[in-house]
Amino acid sequence: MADVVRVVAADDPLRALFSPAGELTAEARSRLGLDAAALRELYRNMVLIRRADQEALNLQRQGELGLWGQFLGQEAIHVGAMTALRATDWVFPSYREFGMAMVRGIDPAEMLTLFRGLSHGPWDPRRYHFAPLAIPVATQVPHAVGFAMGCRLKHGDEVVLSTFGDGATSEGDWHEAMNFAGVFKTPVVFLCQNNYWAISVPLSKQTAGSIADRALGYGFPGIRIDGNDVLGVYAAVAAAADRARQGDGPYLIEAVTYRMGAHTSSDDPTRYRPESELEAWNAKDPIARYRAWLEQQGIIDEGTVAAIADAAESAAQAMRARLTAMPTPPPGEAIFGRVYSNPPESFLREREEFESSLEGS
Amino acid sequence: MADVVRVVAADDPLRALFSPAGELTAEARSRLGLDAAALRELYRNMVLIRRADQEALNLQRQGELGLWGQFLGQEAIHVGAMTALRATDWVFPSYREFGMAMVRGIDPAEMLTLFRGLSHGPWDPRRYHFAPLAIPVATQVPHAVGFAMGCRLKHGDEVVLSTFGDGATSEGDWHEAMNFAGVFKTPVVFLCQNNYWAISVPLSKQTAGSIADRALGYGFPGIRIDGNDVLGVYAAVAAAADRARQGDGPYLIEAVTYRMGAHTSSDDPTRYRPESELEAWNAKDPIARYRAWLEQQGIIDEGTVAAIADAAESAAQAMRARLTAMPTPPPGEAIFGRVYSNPPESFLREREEFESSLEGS
Amino acid sequence: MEPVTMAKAINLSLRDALTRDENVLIFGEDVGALGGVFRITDGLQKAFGEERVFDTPLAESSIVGIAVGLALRGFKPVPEIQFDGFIYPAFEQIVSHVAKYRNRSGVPLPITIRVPFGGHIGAVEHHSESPEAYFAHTAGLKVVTPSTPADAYALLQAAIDDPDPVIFFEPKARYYLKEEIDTAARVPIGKARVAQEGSGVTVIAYGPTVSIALQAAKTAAAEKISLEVIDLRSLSPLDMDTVMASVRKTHRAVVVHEAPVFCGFGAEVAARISHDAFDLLEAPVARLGGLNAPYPPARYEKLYLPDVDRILQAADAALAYG
Amino acid sequence: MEPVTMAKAINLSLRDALTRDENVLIFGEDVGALGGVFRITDGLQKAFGEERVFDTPLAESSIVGIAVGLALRGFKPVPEIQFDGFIYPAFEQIVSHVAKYRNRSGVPLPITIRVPFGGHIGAVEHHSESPEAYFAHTAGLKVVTPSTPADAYALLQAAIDDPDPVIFFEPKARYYLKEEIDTAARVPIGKARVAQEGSGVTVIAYGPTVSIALQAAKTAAAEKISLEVIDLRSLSPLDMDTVMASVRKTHRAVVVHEAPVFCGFGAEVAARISHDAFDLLEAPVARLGGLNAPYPPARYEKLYLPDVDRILQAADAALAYG
Ligand SMILES: Cc1ncc(C[n+]2csc(CCOP(=O)(O)OP(=O)(O)O)c2C)c(N)n1
Ligand SMILES: Cc1ncc(C[n+]2csc(CCOP(=O)(O)OP(=O)(O)O)c2C)c(N)n1
Ligand SMILES: [Mg+2]
Ligand SMILES: [Mg+2]
Repeated sequence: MADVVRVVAADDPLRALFSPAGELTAEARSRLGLDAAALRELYRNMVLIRRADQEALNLQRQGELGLWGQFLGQEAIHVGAMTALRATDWVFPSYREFGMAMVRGIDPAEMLTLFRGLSHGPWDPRRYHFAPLAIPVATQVPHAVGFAMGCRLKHGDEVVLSTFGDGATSEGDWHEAMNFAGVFKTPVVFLCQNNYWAISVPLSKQTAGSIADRALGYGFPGIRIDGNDVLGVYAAVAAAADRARQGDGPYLIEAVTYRMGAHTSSDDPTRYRPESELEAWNAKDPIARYRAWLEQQGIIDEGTVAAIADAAESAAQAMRARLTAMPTPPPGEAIFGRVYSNPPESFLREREEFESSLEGS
Repeated sequence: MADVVRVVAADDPLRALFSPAGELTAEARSRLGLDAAALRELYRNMVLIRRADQEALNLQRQGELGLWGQFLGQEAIHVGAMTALRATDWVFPSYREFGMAMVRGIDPAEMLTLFRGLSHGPWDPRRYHFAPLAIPVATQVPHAVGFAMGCRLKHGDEVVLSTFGDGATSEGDWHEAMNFAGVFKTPVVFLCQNNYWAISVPLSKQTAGSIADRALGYGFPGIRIDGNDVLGVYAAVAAAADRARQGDGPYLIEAVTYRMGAHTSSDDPTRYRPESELEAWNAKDPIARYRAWLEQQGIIDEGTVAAIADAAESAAQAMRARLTAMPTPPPGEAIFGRVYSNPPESFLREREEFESSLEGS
Repeated sequence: MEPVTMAKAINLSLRDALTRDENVLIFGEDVGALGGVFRITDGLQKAFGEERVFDTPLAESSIVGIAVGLALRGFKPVPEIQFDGFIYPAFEQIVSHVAKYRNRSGVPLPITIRVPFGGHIGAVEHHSESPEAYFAHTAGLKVVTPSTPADAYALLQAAIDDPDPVIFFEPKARYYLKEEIDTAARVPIGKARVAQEGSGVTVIAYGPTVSIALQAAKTAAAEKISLEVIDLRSLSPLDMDTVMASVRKTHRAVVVHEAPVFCGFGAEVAARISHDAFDLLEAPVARLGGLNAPYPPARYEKLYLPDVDRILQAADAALAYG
Repeated sequence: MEPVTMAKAINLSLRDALTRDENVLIFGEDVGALGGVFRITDGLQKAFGEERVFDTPLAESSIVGIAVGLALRGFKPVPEIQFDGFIYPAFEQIVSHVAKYRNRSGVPLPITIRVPFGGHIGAVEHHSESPEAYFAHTAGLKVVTPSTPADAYALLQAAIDDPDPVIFFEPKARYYLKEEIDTAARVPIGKARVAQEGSGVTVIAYGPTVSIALQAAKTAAAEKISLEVIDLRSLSPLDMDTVMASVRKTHRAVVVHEAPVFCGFGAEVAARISHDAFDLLEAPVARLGGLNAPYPPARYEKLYLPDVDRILQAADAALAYG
């Protein structure tokens, strides 16, 4: 629609790192400040989370999980973004950020208990600085902004990462939160994982506009980048987080990627998605691409690649073993245990009655 | 924040009419296609609605109305926009669009029954193509978009005008509706009456970004114009409506003006607003400015001005007289009469009981 | 006709509505090419085109909001909300506009909002809610829910034909119940149904709990206890005539739904029976429902929700009372 | 202490909370320089600065949404929703997050959402709603409402101190009731109050209807009819002990609120009394409330809402029953 759109912001440290097409420039790539070990770690993490993702799908197919939502194809975003943050920075995910949580150190087996129907939120967000998964689309974005407002009020130096999908940008909550972030100049990095689909709805039916360009309307910069380049994502999130940490406020990163799997294990994408799209995106696979680059740079060799694959395999098997061995928490605790900090008497009475009815049966 | 922002859209017929500062160019002004009578009519309508607004405030102070929300200072938007539309075009107002409704021909006395506590919606929207006032901020914007979608589906040639305040742009509904409008390319003109205040909250605390520029993120153009120039508003709405009628989709016009009165009669702006702002804006009064221009063009003389003032005075008196003479509708009808088209039996029973309890007392 | 599932019956009902009235429009998230996450709208876009059956952006408030605008323009919108737990973003539009727009404008609002609801599907959080009481408490709305394929077909026809807004709750755990349906049969809004005649205790259910009430009746019958099962079908308006006719026979009542008991729809039913049948009741009206806690993880839903045993216990208690 | 209005008592309570705990934050639309449209937050921004008391953009969903984030960061947010009728855009955040966040995370959520509610203020549409039943039906929330300045002060202290989320409904038509208050007195959440002792009929009220119930008691007394008035104060949890103690004395109950009767909070109260006091009741529990129609234009609100006469009639009917 718009013939020419140019947004240039003086306090925008990201713009210079990327070509207009959203590719990390060679120059920026050479100044990332990551040593060989760190570069290998990015690769390792991508391989680990992809293997775990695959194992979760297997578990779902075998009836061990009720549901699984693959993030296949989005590993560069998960790993690049998380690596760019400090451990004290908070993450407010939606529901597809399993890989991010793994990189943060949350036990994937524990996480899977959510999809096994055992828990609505298996980890303590305060321990990992990682909020619970948010299933109602976009509703977590105001939480991220509120948290970031709090960081500013406490004069902390944490930064908040708020992630969401392309579909999420259509929700009212998304807009309100973006606007709050601008008004209160909160230290938050908004990261849209634009994987082109919201279940069966393609981006072209989700919006006629541009997601990245919306930032302008809220008073902060936005950029659209290649989400299948782990170094590009790393560079963008690191720069945006730095900027936020320095008090320069929010930044919106639209990382363009593709949902290679189904929406979830309940979905059948053949009903709405042309196979040809998958082929095109397969060629841009974030792991293969990065491995080729690492090899070309002499940072990784076949032996390391194989060792990492083995490690991923055993980690996946260990995850499976831990998951299937996990005990089922007692019903009274699972249903009533975490509702209130200060439970009303009538609530405690109901719990007691419930528990004694179980003993009876 | 952003140093340079340029948005140029090829299918944007408004951009050429206005200076970058949002002023209607002299050239565009000379090609409006309005004859002297039409130009005088714009003036007349502004005077009429201002006088009615003042009379409504008087009525409120005298206890005849429960509440009044002046639109003083916003007359150019009310009259300019309505004059640019066809009578078959629909308007979806918020709550301050009394002047617009008057221009559309709705009896102001009837309208005031709303503020007299007699009705939630005194006119038939289908007769005037003017939706009921919407009090919950921004909630009417999706209605406007849905209606416009319907116009497209019916291959009608109506255009929809959706008006709202600056504060409304912060609500989720506003965003969702803008995005729907872009996706479905609906024939809707969005008109923001940016009067700098949302009750006590100034624009600078409402958003850190630009309202007009947000349109881009939804895939259609936006422009910021002088909202105190009736001809500029006319030109902008006419061009945007034309464009929408031709199937080119939505347009967002941010008309910059100022709320010269209190938010409503319940408000006390001295608690939050510097007097100095009023002085500055007084100098830009839309009626005085336009009158000066008309005089300069030789289109209006003192006699006409006086005659119009007289007409406004008698119209206001007539409005008052009609309002205060209006009967109070019977309670059963007022409370139950319009809830359902197909009222459930239990509902009819409750109404009957209610009505007979009144007879009893 | 072949027996059809409730899912298919709803699909047929939508299809027939689309055929009968060109002003009927179906829209929502994923209702087009995908045919909805439950395939309720399967094939409809193909048959009726993208103008009549269309996907929207992911925004529930506007899905309902545009329905208001479309209704004003003369359409009969039938928006879908994908899951019970995602209707809340649309609450404002439903409560402040859908329910009240006619009251302030005189313009009829023939909108039918379809919402799969309830639990027992082993889902993750927010996919098993029973929010019906919120809407039943909102004056200006009609709220209905079928429990069988035949009623689903007919009640949806009635909802779409109704000139007033209707919230149409679909018991998603019952989508695969199968029976023959008669597409000519009518089920008016506001009429409950005696799903099972009996004489000992009246069990009042709706939507997903009707089948467990019927199961309870069957089990009870084996022990010579006779339960009469009422399927409310319409929550607002509520058919107290049918309820009272039953209570006049049984003098005992149990009401059962999936939503938490506290302030749930059962409170209205129980309060009404306790009031209207004050001199008839031989036992307090029992309310069964979800526990008064948020819907639990799937592994615990069976324990959280009312079941056949709890109905039988309540019926026994009612019979033993006094 | 001088007698103060309820508005002032709430202002003092907020002031004391801000003083006592630096994690208390107050925010919402117009709460800063203006001091709120009802002046409840008058002077607080001046006294505590723009970081602790601040205006937000006009967006209720995010006003509540940021409260969740702030609570996770260790604050005690006390957001204001400007009017009852504008809480609906925040419904999703309240129901799906405020009520359930602890349940999925283990993190306490000490949020107090203040909401002026109810009618009798001669306002335009959407300014006189009584949405308490929606929240009372939502597991995970606590819902309270004071009816006097003293209770308003103390109950708000309790709400802010509570580690769980509380919806604090302020009966706006009673903002100008005046009485002396004791800032050291405590009112725990979950405890009702006998507002007027009596023996003939129990009248259960809360928030704005307590004063009309007391007026009814006064009028009745003149006719030698003794009403006991219970002010619930806390709707969820509901103090059935206090209610039952009264009904054990009177054997008759009337519950009265402003919201429409159908599926209103009175349904829960009536269902509970009818159940728990089945053998004690000498008359059916009566429910009084708003008519089952949207809140009417101001001129009609007196007719729409329950009043002293309707309470007296219901009490008379209860006494004459049987
Ligand atoms: C409020 C809400 N509405 C609907 C849904 C159902 N739903 C789950 S995921 C999804 C699509 C989300 O798409 P996107 O934001 O692009 O994220 P992605 O799944 O592609 O990662 C929908 C519609 C939901 N979870 N929440
Ligand atoms: C959803 C909602 N929240 C709050 C209010 C209370 N309120 C009424 S008008 C208003 C300010 C609106 O400002 P703006 O949109 O700029 O319009 P203006 O009043 O300046 O014309 C507020 C907060 C409301 N009516 N609706
Ligand atoms: Mg997506
Ligand atoms: Mg304004």
